[in-house]
Amino acid sequence: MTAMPKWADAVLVPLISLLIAFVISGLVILAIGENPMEAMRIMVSGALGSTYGWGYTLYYATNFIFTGLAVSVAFHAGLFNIGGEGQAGVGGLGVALACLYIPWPHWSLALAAALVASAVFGAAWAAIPAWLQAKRGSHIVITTIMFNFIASALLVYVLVNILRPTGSMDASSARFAEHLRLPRLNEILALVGIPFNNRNPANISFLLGLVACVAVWVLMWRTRLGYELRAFGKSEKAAVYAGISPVKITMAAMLISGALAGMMAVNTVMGEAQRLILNSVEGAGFIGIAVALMGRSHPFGVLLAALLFGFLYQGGAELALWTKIPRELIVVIQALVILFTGALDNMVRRPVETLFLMARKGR
Amino acid sequence: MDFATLIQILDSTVRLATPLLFACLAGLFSERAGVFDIGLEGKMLAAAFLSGAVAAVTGNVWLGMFAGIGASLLMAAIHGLASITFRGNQLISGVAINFLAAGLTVLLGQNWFGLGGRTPALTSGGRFEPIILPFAEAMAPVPVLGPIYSELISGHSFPVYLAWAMVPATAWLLYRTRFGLRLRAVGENPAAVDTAGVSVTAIRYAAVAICGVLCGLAGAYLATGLAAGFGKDMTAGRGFIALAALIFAKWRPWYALGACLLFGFLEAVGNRFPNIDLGLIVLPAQFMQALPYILTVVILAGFVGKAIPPRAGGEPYVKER
Amino acid sequence: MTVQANAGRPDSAAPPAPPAIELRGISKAFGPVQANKDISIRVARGSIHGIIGENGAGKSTLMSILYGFYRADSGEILIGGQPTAIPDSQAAIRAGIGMVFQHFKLVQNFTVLENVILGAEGGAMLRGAMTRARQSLLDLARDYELDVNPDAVVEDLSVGHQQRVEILKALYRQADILILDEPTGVLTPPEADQLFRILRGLKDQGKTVILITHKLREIMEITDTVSVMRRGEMVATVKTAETGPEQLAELMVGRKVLLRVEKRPATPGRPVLEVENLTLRDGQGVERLRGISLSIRAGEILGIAGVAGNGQSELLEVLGGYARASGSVRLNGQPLDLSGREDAATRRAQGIGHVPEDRQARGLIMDFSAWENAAFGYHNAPEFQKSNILMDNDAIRADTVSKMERYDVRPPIPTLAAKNFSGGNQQKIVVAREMDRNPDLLLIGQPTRGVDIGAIEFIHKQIVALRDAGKAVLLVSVELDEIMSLSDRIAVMFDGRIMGERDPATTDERDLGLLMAGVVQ
Amino acid sequence: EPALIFDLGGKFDKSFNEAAFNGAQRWAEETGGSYKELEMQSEAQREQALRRLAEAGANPVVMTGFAFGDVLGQVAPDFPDTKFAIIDMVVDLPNVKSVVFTEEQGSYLVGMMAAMASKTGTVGFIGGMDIPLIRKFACGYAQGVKAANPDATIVANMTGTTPAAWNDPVKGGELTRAQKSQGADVIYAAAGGTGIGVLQTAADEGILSIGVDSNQNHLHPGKVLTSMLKRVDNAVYSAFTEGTDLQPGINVMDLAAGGVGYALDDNNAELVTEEMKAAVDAASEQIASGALAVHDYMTDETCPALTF
Ligand SMILES: Nc1ncnc2c1ncn2[C@@H]1O[C@H](COP(=O)(O)OP(=O)(O)OP(=O)(O)O)[C@@H](O)[C@H]1O
Ligand SMILES: Nc1ncnc2c1ncn2[C@@H]1O[C@H](COP(=O)(O)OP(=O)(O)OP(=O)(O)O)[C@@H](O)[C@H]1O
Ligand SMILES: [Mg+2]
Ligand SMILES: [Mg+2]
Repeated sequence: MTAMPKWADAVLVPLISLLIAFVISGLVILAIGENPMEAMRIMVSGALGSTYGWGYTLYYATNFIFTGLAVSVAFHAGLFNIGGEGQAGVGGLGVALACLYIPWPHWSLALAAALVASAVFGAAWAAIPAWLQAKRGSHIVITTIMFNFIASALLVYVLVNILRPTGSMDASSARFAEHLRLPRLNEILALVGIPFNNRNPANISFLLGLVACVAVWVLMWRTRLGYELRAFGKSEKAAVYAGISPVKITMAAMLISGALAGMMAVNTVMGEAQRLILNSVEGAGFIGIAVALMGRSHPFGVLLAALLFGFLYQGGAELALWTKIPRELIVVIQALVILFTGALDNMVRRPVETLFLMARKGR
Repeated sequence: MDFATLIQILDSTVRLATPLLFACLAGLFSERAGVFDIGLEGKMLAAAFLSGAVAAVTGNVWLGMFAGIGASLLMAAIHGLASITFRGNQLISGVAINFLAAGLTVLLGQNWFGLGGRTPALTSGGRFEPIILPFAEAMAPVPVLGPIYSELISGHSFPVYLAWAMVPATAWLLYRTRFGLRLRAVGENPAAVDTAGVSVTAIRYAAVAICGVLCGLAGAYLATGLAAGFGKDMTAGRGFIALAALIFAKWRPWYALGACLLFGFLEAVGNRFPNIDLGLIVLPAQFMQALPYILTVVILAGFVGKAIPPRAGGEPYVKER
Repeated sequence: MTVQANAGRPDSAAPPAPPAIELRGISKAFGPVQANKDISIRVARGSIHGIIGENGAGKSTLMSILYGFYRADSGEILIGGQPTAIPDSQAAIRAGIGMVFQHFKLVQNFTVLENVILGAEGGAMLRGAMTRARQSLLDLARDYELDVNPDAVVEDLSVGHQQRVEILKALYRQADILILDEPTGVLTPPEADQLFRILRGLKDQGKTVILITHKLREIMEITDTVSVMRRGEMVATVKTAETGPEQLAELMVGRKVLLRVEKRPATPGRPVLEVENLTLRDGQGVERLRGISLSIRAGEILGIAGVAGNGQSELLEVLGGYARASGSVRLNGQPLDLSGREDAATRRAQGIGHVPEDRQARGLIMDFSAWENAAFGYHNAPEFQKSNILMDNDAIRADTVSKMERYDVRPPIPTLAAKNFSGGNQQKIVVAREMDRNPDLLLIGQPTRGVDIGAIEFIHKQIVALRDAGKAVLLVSVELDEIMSLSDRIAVMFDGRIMGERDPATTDERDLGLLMAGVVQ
Repeated sequence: EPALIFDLGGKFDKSFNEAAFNGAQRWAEETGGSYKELEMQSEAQREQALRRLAEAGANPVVMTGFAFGDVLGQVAPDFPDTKFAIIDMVVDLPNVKSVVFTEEQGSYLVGMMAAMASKTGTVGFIGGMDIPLIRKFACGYAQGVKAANPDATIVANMTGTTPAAWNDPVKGGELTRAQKSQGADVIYAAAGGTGIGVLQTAADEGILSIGVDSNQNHLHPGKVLTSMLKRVDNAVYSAFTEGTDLQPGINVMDLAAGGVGYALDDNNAELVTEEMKAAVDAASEQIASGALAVHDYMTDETCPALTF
């Protein structure tokens, strides 16, 4: 018998951990001489107080949904993919190539092509570390870190020497054709009569992110591949006994993971910037780790965690805008959230467990 | 490549390898005791910041160094708490520490100095000065040996010599002392140590603390030896390279020296030859800059033999479920 | 069974000294599991005291408390009449207690010497300790017939030798009281005899020995007193001379137990499995199987006897489809590909069912629910698919409910995680899964390891029923009793070879024991 | 109320953004006025920042860095009544003032000085990332070097490929040593925070360095040969001063307009010889008058004096 009901483990413990992280963040704000309550107010109103704020929150959340799902899928297979950053970067290259070199008549076709291209590029970037892990036992944590560095070298080279329009100062590709602009969230919501601010980058990719959540859920819990992936992640020995090939699963998990990370680029490259810029991923690959951890690697949890981090990002931006608090405060809050919900969760779980045990005995 | 160039590249190698070596040995202690640590980067960064800050304020590099070690120890304590006491996921804890250091250093730095996270530039007393070994001047004209002694061996700052000394010291501690025996045992089979009447927790904390001290030295050397002050994100991924070196070194001290020197050497060569003209094609600078990472992958691909991590590594020691 | 005449001196002459150990009211809970309940026991100085009980009865827990590995929730420990606090193993060692655990606590890549001195280095430097330890190992070896090479690396030693290292560790720490937790499970009968000689020698030197075992024969052979545990409680302590195996078995289980399997004589048909010259090298290039040849016919159980680690596991792995080997294997006359191209899934499709030796590490995913486990390995089966992509979870659940009923899995809740079932019921889930598909050949390793008597009876009946349905069964077990009572033919493995085949009707444990030790007659 | 948006490097980068900040500060001190300022957290915020400031009524909105160009092109038409000024980029819109600097000219001057100050005949250049802007600096510098000493050798390095390349003083120092070992005794750094390490190490190693954007001579008095001044501070100052009357169009801040130049102050007075000063001032006049054309890398993406 487990000591604690499932809901307590899935909801109560993360919530308490989150609370602790926020309280400590508050202390940090206090320590640098600012007012935590005021800071919180600015963050909440800036990120959630208007459809404009929501737009940005959802835009960032979209990135984190994809990278969070990417990390989750690999996690389920027992693999720690730290390479989301590089995979998303290379995925962006895929988007740019798909949008720049083929004269699509309509954005929907371009979107389909960009999705495929970003997924393929992202997966390809994950493929080598995956293969090395599967075949040569090279530690995937290290190889994916290395591939992040290699990806950024590749991107600088490609952007500066190949994609950059001649005469342009900016190390970025040309702008995509105007008719390839993805529909913004406000345009979509207008179809169903919901007014939404039109000056934010939230776009159709957010809906794709939701679709990706459902797709990953189906994959993990309704398909054979997902079943094998989870079994492999829980016990490699048992998986082999059951006829599940470690090489196949490692490759499949990492390719899916890389593809998901790559697809993040559709949001940033096609949805927002409409061109490929240097460093378009901006750490979202790493945030994906935190998102996956907080979301307990479940797509629904990932969605919630991505929204939380989207809120942190947008709220933090507003904070930097209206106060003297540097933007790095957000990094600190992220760190604390990861620490308390991910690494120190037993610190909360144990007392909660004891409480439940006592309650049960008391009955 | 002429001899003088070689000496200069090697000289640069030694400097670039030093922070890696500290961090790599730090990781060695921690991981040999069964606590994986991808937070080397964060600990170094925290140490670099506080050592830079304290050295700037006091003008005393030693105070700076100790402050740096203190900062790194604090991060190590968090890692220990998470991965030893609360049996959390060691990788996650490491990730958190990296973020925490990246954020806190700038936040506090901006709060204290208002220079956007940078600490004020250090003046002479706040920095480690080169140490000229005896007879370095006199030896210089001697062919071959002269430059090797006077340029390559002499003229580094204190932490460099300390780092080199740490290698035999680590090997000695690990293989010749009671503590080392217990530490290695704890990373292989903590239950064996426990049933032998030795506290697994104490040994692991000790290892994590040593890791903290060494990362502290790595960071302090960056900010007060190689550079003259702390700059935002100045570790620039060196903690991860040290981790790769550790795996490459198969968790052994002398190999660690070799691995760190190799990485230092690759970087030094990349600095010296920003792009290499192969006649037909010119390898672009970006390729040369990515070369250390590419080589790491190649090395990890197992062309130098498979690295077997300490058997109990990454797993919290759980007696009672 | 042989009792060497008067190897142990009778204690009757001993004066009424305080007992070496006395435990009073020890209780211990692991979360919701009450492993020990208010246990009291006295162990006389200079005696060999046996402890028996079913799996999970709490034997190891009790001894681990005595050794300071766990802390009791309540209760008192007296050593030599003195109340003694044992908060950790260091305290136990100081009190003169040594323990050889069921699962050895050795550092595999350390040398024997390093393992022996670990925790008892006697100084900050190793050099001096090494020299001293080397000398005292020599002395101990002489005194107790405990030979091992001090410089050998532990992972290269046989299990028997590893056990000696464990005993040496305790003796090096000058233990007066030695606890051995199921020491003979991994030994050949000759090795076990050797161990018993060592134990008697220790007793002669005035040391106290506590011996945990499942084997009633050993209790009768060597102990002076025996305590019986059941479900965390101490149910009886009796003088060995005043009891017998039947009474002990009844005390252990709480009812009368039939220690034999009922079965009709076999009627073997066509050959189902034909193995010729099977050879396997492991990662280090060591030959684990050295030219195995055997065959099994339909309606026949072939038992493989042998001490663990002599190639039985590898044999099962090759036949189960997850280890490569060379040689030839034919199933129903069709050759199998052993090159690694065919995997465990292929084998299942070919009609081989496989109950693995280690159900927790291989046979089940402990975090998966029972229904997910009930399809494990057969998750590709057409009846479990809704479409090309989607699995039919409802169908699997329905199938699981039916299996749980037929195989008496308790509790019959398909959504319960495997880890929340007791060991016996976990095994039933695996057995149900593998047998329910009516495989032509069933590979079954250690079918009743860690399983309570009731479940043992049930599983044995199922195996015999499968045989009677005309299927071939390859049974691997380290329990000779099980091999003897189930098999129609017995093959003995030693060091990767088949040492010989025997007819259970005409062989005995001594004969098999010699083969298991590699002695060819 | 005017507003200033800094590029991702942050306002305390000791060079480009800090120069902008200084300009704004000077305006604030002189006029007693106040202004809004903003540091960005992410790429997506560029547009957000612009819109927020425009919506909040800031006018003019000044931004530093070419990376704003694309976004400004999108945002400016939405706020026809707000004036924008962008530095380092041309955005051709009726309410936008584009301020561009002829970095190649300033770099040319310091290149000449480098060549003249060099005893070894080898000078160095250290850039942050290999992006076009940095090549523009390097190319102008190389031309100046060759003009003063046709036989001079130029050693050029880029720091890295990740954003860390702008913040790696350790690597900057190591590159400096590597260049010194190749004979360079004057090194020009155009690498943001990495440049701090270049200047520091050059001072430690007893060679000369050249600062960039702001006047960095004071960082190591007597050891920084000069600084290539890019008067971003002036651009910001004048934009703020013009206020809502900001004149749209392209404003080329070239040598003639005092937009670029080299720094001469007490800190480096002893390093700059009369002869050097004379030569550089002469070149300066020629450039200003158009008699001497310094090739701009961006016009055809080639450089007559240096290959990348
Ligand atoms: N750097 C060293 N300094 C001193 N002795 C060493 C060193 N490296 C190895 N040795 C010696 O060689 C022996 C084997 O060392 P090795 O490094 O191969 O150990 P290992 O494979 O890491 O295993 P373990 O974990 O048991 O140390 C050690 O017991 C030690 O005596
Ligand atoms: N470390 C632990 N954490 C949680 N529960 C445990 C632990 N060790 C044992 N238990 C539980 O305590 C009970 C008693 O276990 P114990 O190992 O003492 O049994 P045993 O009599 O030694 O059995 P066996 O014959 O299988 O060795 C079992 O239910 C077991 O699952
Ligand atoms: Mg030197
Ligand atoms: Mg036991």
